[in-house]
Amino acid sequence: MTASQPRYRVPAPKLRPGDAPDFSHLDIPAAGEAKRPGIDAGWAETQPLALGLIRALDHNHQAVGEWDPQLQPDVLREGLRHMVLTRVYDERMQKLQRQGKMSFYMKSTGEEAVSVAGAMAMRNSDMVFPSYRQQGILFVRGRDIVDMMCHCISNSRDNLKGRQLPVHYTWAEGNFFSISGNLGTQFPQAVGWAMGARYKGEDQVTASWIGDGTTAEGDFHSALTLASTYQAPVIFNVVNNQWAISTFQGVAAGDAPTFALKGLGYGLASLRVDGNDFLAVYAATQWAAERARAGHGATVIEHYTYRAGPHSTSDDPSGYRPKDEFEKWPLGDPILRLKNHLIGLGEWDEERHEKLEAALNELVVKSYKEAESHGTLHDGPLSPVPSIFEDVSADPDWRLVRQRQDLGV
Amino acid sequence: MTASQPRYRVPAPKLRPGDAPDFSHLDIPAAGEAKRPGIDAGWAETQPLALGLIRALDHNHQAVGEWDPQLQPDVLREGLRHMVLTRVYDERMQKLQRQGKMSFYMKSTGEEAVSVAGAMAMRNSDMVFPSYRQQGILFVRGRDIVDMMCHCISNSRDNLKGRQLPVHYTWAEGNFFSISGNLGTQFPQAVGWAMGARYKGEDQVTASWIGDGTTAEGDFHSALTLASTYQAPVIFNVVNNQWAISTFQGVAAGDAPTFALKGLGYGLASLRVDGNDFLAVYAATQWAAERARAGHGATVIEHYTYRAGPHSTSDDPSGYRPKDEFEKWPLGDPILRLKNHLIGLGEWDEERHEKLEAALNELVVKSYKEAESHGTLHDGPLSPVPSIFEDVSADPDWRLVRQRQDLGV
Amino acid sequence: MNMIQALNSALDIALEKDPNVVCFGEDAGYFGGVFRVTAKLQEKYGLDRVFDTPINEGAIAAMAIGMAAKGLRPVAEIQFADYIFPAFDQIISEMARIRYRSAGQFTQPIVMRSPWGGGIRGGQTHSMSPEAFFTHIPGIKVVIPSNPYDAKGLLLASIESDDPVIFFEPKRIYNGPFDGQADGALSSWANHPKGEVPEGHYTVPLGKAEVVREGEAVTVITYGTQVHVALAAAEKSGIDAEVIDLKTLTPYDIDTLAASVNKTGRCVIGQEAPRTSGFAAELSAQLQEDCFYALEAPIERVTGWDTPYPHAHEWAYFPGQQRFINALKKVTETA
Amino acid sequence: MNMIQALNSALDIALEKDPNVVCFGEDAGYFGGVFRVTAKLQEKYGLDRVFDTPINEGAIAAMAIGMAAKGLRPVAEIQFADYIFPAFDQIISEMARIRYRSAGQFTQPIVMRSPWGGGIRGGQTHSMSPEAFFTHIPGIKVVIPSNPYDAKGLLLASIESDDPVIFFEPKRIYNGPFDGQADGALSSWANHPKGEVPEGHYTVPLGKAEVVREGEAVTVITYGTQVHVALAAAEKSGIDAEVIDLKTLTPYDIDTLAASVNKTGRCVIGQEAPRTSGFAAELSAQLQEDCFYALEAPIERVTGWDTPYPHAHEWAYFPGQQRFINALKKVTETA
Ligand SMILES: Cc1ncc(C[n+]2csc(CCOP(=O)(O)OP(=O)(O)O)c2C)c(N)n1
Ligand SMILES: Cc1ncc(C[n+]2csc(CCOP(=O)(O)OP(=O)(O)O)c2C)c(N)n1
Ligand SMILES: [Mg+2]
Ligand SMILES: [Mg+2]
Repeated sequence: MTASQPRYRVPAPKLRPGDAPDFSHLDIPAAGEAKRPGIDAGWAETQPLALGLIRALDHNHQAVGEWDPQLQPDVLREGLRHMVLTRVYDERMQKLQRQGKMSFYMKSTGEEAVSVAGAMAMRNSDMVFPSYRQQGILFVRGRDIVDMMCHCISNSRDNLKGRQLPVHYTWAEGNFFSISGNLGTQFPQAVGWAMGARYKGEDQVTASWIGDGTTAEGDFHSALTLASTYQAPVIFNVVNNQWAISTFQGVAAGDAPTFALKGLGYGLASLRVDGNDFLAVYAATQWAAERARAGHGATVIEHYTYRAGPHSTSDDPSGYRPKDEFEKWPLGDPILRLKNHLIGLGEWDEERHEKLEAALNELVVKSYKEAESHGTLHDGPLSPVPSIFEDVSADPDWRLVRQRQDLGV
Repeated sequence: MTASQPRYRVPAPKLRPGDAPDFSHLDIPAAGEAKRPGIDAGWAETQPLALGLIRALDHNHQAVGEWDPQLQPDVLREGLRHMVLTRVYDERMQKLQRQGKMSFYMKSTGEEAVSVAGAMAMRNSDMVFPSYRQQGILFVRGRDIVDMMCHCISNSRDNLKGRQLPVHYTWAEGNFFSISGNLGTQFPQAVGWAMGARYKGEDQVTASWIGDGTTAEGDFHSALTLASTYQAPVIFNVVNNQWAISTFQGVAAGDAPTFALKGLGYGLASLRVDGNDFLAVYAATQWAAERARAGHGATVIEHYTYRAGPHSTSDDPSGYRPKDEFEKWPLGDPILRLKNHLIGLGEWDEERHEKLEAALNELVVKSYKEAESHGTLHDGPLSPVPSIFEDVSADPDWRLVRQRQDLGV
Repeated sequence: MNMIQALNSALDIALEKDPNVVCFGEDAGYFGGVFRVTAKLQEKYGLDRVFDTPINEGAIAAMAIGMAAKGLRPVAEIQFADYIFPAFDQIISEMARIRYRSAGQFTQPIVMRSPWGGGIRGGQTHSMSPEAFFTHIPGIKVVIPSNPYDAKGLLLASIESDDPVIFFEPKRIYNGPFDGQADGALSSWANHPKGEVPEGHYTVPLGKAEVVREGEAVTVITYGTQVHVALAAAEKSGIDAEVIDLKTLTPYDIDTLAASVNKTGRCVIGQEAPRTSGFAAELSAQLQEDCFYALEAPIERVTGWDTPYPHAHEWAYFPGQQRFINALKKVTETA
Repeated sequence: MNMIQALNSALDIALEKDPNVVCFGEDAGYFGGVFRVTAKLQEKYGLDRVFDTPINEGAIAAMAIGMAAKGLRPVAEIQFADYIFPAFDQIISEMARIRYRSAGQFTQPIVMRSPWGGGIRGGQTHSMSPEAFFTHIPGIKVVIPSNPYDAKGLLLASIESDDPVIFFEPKRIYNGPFDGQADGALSSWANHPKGEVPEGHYTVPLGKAEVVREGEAVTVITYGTQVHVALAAAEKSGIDAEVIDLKTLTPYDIDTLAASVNKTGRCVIGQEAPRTSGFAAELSAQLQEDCFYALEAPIERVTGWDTPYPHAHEWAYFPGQQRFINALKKVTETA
C-alpha cells in the first residue's frame, strides 16, 4: 500500500530541506509590552506572560519596558564576554572533534543568552542542574577553561576520570550538578535538592534546564508536580530551541500554544521569554530567583530561541530542516543584539568587539594547548586504567577486586 | 529532635479524625451558571469551565442551564436503576468479603454517577479503559452480574481464570479493557487504542478514568501529551473523590486550583463537573464524545465527588479523616439527587424506589447464589490448576512445560 | 517486636540520631504507611521529616536523589515492590551512577524501602519479588531481611551506608514467620528468638550472610520469607541440611556461601521470583565456578514459575516446603 | 546489505505485507531514525504508519500497547537501549501481562526495537546491554541478532509473533562485523556471507540458536557483537571451540546448548553486560543443571564489569578477544 491521507494528526513543520526559510507566520509581540507582576504573583496573573513573550530589547536595540533589568554597562559587557567566549569555545571544540581530538561535542550556538544571562541573574552559590547545552553557565561561574577541555578530551586531568561523554560536565565546587545523558532526569532531582536546601535552612535557589522535546518525558511532570506540592524554590527553564534532533517542537507541544502554558496547569507562575534577548532572560530569571528566595515557590520559564547548529557532532540538520533558518530567525542572534545594544549606549564599538573576539580566540587556543599537554583521548595519558573500578560505591566489594585482577591491572 | 515549623510546605487537610466535618470554605458555583461552548471549542474557551463547576441539578433538584442534557424520564429511570444496582452490588460484595468469600473488594459508593452517567452518554461500542472504581459501566453495558461475581470470588467460572484480584474486571465483548492494579498505566494506553480506532477508520471514541491521586503519575503526562500531539479521540476522566487512600487531594494538586486546569496546559479542552450530578456528568461526557467523534480531539473532565467509603476492604478511613464527611458533602448523594429530580418531575416516587431497591437486592442475592454454585475462592472449584501456565504467551515454551511437570499437574 | 515494629524502631532511632534523615512515601506521612511501618513518626519528628508524597514513584526516587546529593539521608517508601518500576529509570540511570559519573563529587546515601513478595493473596500486582533486577545494577546494594532482629539492624546499617540500598521487606512475615504451609496456623514473632529486638541502636552488617541451620548433607541458600520455608523443609525432610540466610544479595557473601558448599558438596537455592534470570541463577553460576570440584550433584533452583503471580492459585506458584523437599532429595540422592 | 539496510528491508516488507503494521519512535519518522533504520519508510507508507513521537519512552510503549490491543502490530523504536527504562513499567506491568491477566481477551503483538551494546565510544548512556532485565519478565521474548541475514529474518519473525518481543540491535556491528580489536581495520558486511540478504520475505525462527563454528573441545555461547569476538578468539586460540550464536535469549534454545555442552564437556558464556545477574548467569545455572555429569570444568563467564560503561577506557571494559582466550584456556586446561 502507498501513502494516504493520515488517519490521525501527525504534526509536521511547514518547511523542510529545499524550502526557503520563512517565519512570517509568527506574530511576535513588540518589546516592552509585557507587564511585570510582583514576585508574589499567583499563576493566573502570569497567564498573559506564559502566552505572550517577554522582550526588553526592541528592534533598535534599545532597552524598553518593565522587564528591562537596568543593568550597568560593565555587567552588560561581562555578559557579552561570556556569550562570545561560549561561542568561540563551542566553535573551537567542534573543530577539534572533527579532527578526532574528542569523541563527541554539542554546541549551544544561538542559545548563549539562555545560559549566560540566566546564570548571571542568579547567585554563584545557587545550584544548577543543567542539560548538555548550558556550558555558558560554567564561564559565568569562572570555571577554568583548561579543566573544561581536559574533561572534553577525557585526558589524565579530566575531573570525571574519562567516564563521561564530552560536555557532560560536573563541577560540585561551582554548584553545578552532574549532567546526565538521560534526558529530563535532572528536573525532578532539582526539586529534591531545592527542598534539601530549605531543609538545611539555606536561602539557596535551584535552577534546572530542559529542552522543548524533553518536556514530553514523565520526569517533567514529576518535577512540576513536586515543586507545586512542596512549594520548592526552583526555576524550571524550558529551552525551546524549536528542535529535538530532527523533531520540531510541534511534536512535543501538540495543541499547546506555548511550553510556558504547561506550568500554569500546576498552579506555577509561568513566563515565556525571548531567549535571544539577554536583558529579557536576565530579568525573567531575576524575577523567578527573587520569587523562589522569598518563599513563593517555583517558576517555569520558556526560553524561545533557535538551535543554530546541529544537535551534536553526530547530527546533520540539512536532512530535516531548511538551510540558513537561523539567519532568518526573527529574534536574531543574542550576541549581536547585546553588542548592538551596548554600541547604542555608547558603551561598546566594533573595534573593541573585534579585540574581544581575538583575545578570546587566543585564550581558547592557548587553553587547548595546555589541556592537550595533559593528554588526549587517543594518545593519552588518560586517567589510570584501574580508575574504572573506583567510585562505583564508597569501597569496591569483592566482585570488583576479582574483576580488576581478571583485567590484570 | 522534635517537631518544628515545617521547612517546606507539606499540604495537609484542614480536618482530621475527631474534627467535625466542615465544607463551608468551599464556594460552589450555582447550578445552571456554566456556559456550554460548541464541541469545536479551543482550550482557551473552556478555561472558565476548567476552573468553575458544571452543574445541571439545582438545590431544588430541578434541571437548569445549558448543560441540562434534557433526557427522557425513562433514560433517567434507567440511570437511577444502574446507580442503585451499583450501590447494592457494592454493599453486598463488601459484606461477602468480610465473610471471607473473596480476598478483597473496592466500593464506588458516592461515585456512581461518574461511571453510570459517563457510560450512558457514550455508545456501548465505545471503548473504556477504567480504573478499579467504575463498575457502574458494566451494569450500563449489561454485563451478566453472575459473571461479575464469579470473577470476584475467583471461581471456576471467573473469565480471568482466577488470575486477577477482585474488581479488576476484563470484558472484551463489552469493549471494557483489562483493569490494571498499577495506577495510571491505562491512561496513555487509551490514547494508543483511540489512534488504532482512527487508523482502522472507525468512529469509536475511547474513554479512560483515573483518580485524583494518580494524576501525579508520569503516565498522566504521557497520556495528555500523546492525545494533544496526535489529536486522538479520547475522553480523560479524572475522578476527584478527594482522597487517595489516606492522602487528600492537595498532595497531588499542590497549588493547582483544579485538576481540570492541568488539561489546558496541553491545549486540551477541559471541563470540571459536579460528579454527583447525574445530568452534568452525562452532558459533559456527551459533549466530549461528540467532540472526539467529530475529530476535534481529546477532552479532560474532572469529576468533583467524594469517596464515601473506605479505599478498599484493606482500609479504615477513621484513621485519617473525620467521620461522616460524606453526609455533610455539599454536593450530596448522586442517587438521592437523581431520585429527587425524578420525583420532582412526577416520574418517580418513594414507593417505586423502595420496590426498585428491593428488586435489585433480590437480584444481587439471587445472582450470588448462582455464582457461588460455580465455586468460591476458598472451597473451590477454581479454574484448573494447570491454567496458571496458560496465556503467558500464545503457546508455552519448554520452560513452562518443565515447570508444569515440576508442579506435577 | 514484629517486623513492622522493628522497622519502625529503626526509623525512629535514625530520625532521632541524624537530623539529615527524612522519610517519605505514598501514605507514609500522617497515616504512617499502609503497613504502618512509619506510624507515629510524623507526629514525633514533624511534617518536613516524615511526609506524604504524590503518587509518582519516579518522583519519589528523583526527590531522594536530589536530597541525597544535597547531603540528606532520605529513606523513601515504595508502597509495594510491584510499584517500583516507574522509578526504575531514576534508580538505574541516576541513583546508581551519580557517584561514578561525578567521580565522587556527589554521593547517594539513599534507602528505598518496599514491602516485597507474595503469600498474601495480593494477586499479580501486590506479590512480586523484583530483587533480581536490582542485583544487575552496579552501584546498588540489595538487602532483604528474614526476621525482626535483622530487619532493624540491616535497615539501620542501610541508612548509615553512603550508597543507595534497595531494602525489600517480606510482607508475608511482617507479623510472624511463615513456613510455607498456607493452611497452617498463623505464628507470631512473639515466640521466635529473632522476634527479640533491642530497643536501642545496633546494626547488622551489610554483605554478610548467616548460617541459620548447620548441616553436612547439603547447603540451602535463600532469603526473606523463603528462609523459614527452607528451615521447615529441612526439618521435615530429615536431611542434614545447612541453611544460609543471605540477607544481602549484592554484594553477596561469597565466602560464607562457598565455604558451606565446599563442605556439603551439594546446593539448593531458593527464590520466590520467576525462575529465568532470577537471583538464584547468579548464585548458582558463581558457586559452580568457585566450588566446581566439591560439587557432587547439580545445584538446584527452587523458584517461582515463569508466569505472573497468580491470585486464586497463589499456592501453586509459591515455592513451598514440598518443592524444597523434592530439591533436597534430588540433590542428596543423586551421585 | 549491512544490518541497517537489512532491518530497513524487514520493516519495508512488513509494512507492505500487513496494513496493521505501524512504526514509530523518536526521530523515526521523517528523518528515518538516528541510525537510519526507518529511512524512507514514512515517504513510502505515509505519516500515520511511520511517524515521530514525543520524547517519552513510557508513552511510546503505552501507545504500542493500546494499538496492539486494538489489533495493530506496532514496531516501536527506542533510540538507544539505555533509554528504555522510562518504559520499563509499561513493559513489565502491562505489555508482558495483558494476555495473562485478560485470559487471552487482549493480546500484545508488539516489537520494541532498540540499538544496543557498546564499542562505539558512547559512554555510559549509549552503550548499555540491558537484555538480562527483560529475560526475567514472563511473557516477553528477547531477540538479539549478530548479522544482517539474521537481523532481517528475526525481525520479520518478531513482527509476526503474537506476543511482545524486545529486539536489541548490536549497533557496533550495524555497518560491519567487529572482532573486538579496537585498533583493527573496520570490516564491512559486503564481504561476509551473512551480509548476503535476500530482497524478499523470509523469517529466521525465534527460539532457535545456531552453531556458527563446530568444535569438540569447548562450547562458547554468546549473542550479538560478542559472537564475532568469540569466533576470532577461537581462531586465535587454536582451541577447537564450538561457537553458538544464541539469537533468542528468551526462550533460549536449551536443546542446542545442552547437546553441545554434553558433547564438549566445557563451556564459556559471553555477555557484554555487567557480570552480576547478567544473562550468562541464567545459561550457566541451567546448563550446569542439565549437563552436570558431562562437565569437566566449571562453566566460565566472560562479561563486562560490575561498573557503569566507561567512556575513555571503553576497551578496558569491553570483553575482547583476550578475555575470551583466557577463559578458553582456563576451561580447557583444567582437569
Ligand atoms: C531518555 C532519553 N531519551 C532519548 C534520548 C536521545 N536524545 C538525546 S538528545 C535528544 C533530543 C532532545 O531535544 P530537546 O529536549 O529539545 O533538547 P535540545 O537538544 O534541543 O537542547 C534525544 C531524543 C536521551 N538522551 N534520553
Ligand atoms: C503505580 C502504583 N503506585 C501505588 C499504588 C498503590 N495504590 C493503590 S490505590 C492508591 C490510591 C489511588 O488514589 P486515587 O488515584 O485518588 O484513586 P481512588 O482510589 O481515589 O479512586 C494507591 C497509592 C498502585 N496501585 N500503583
Ligand atoms: Mg530542543
Ligand atoms: Mg481519589
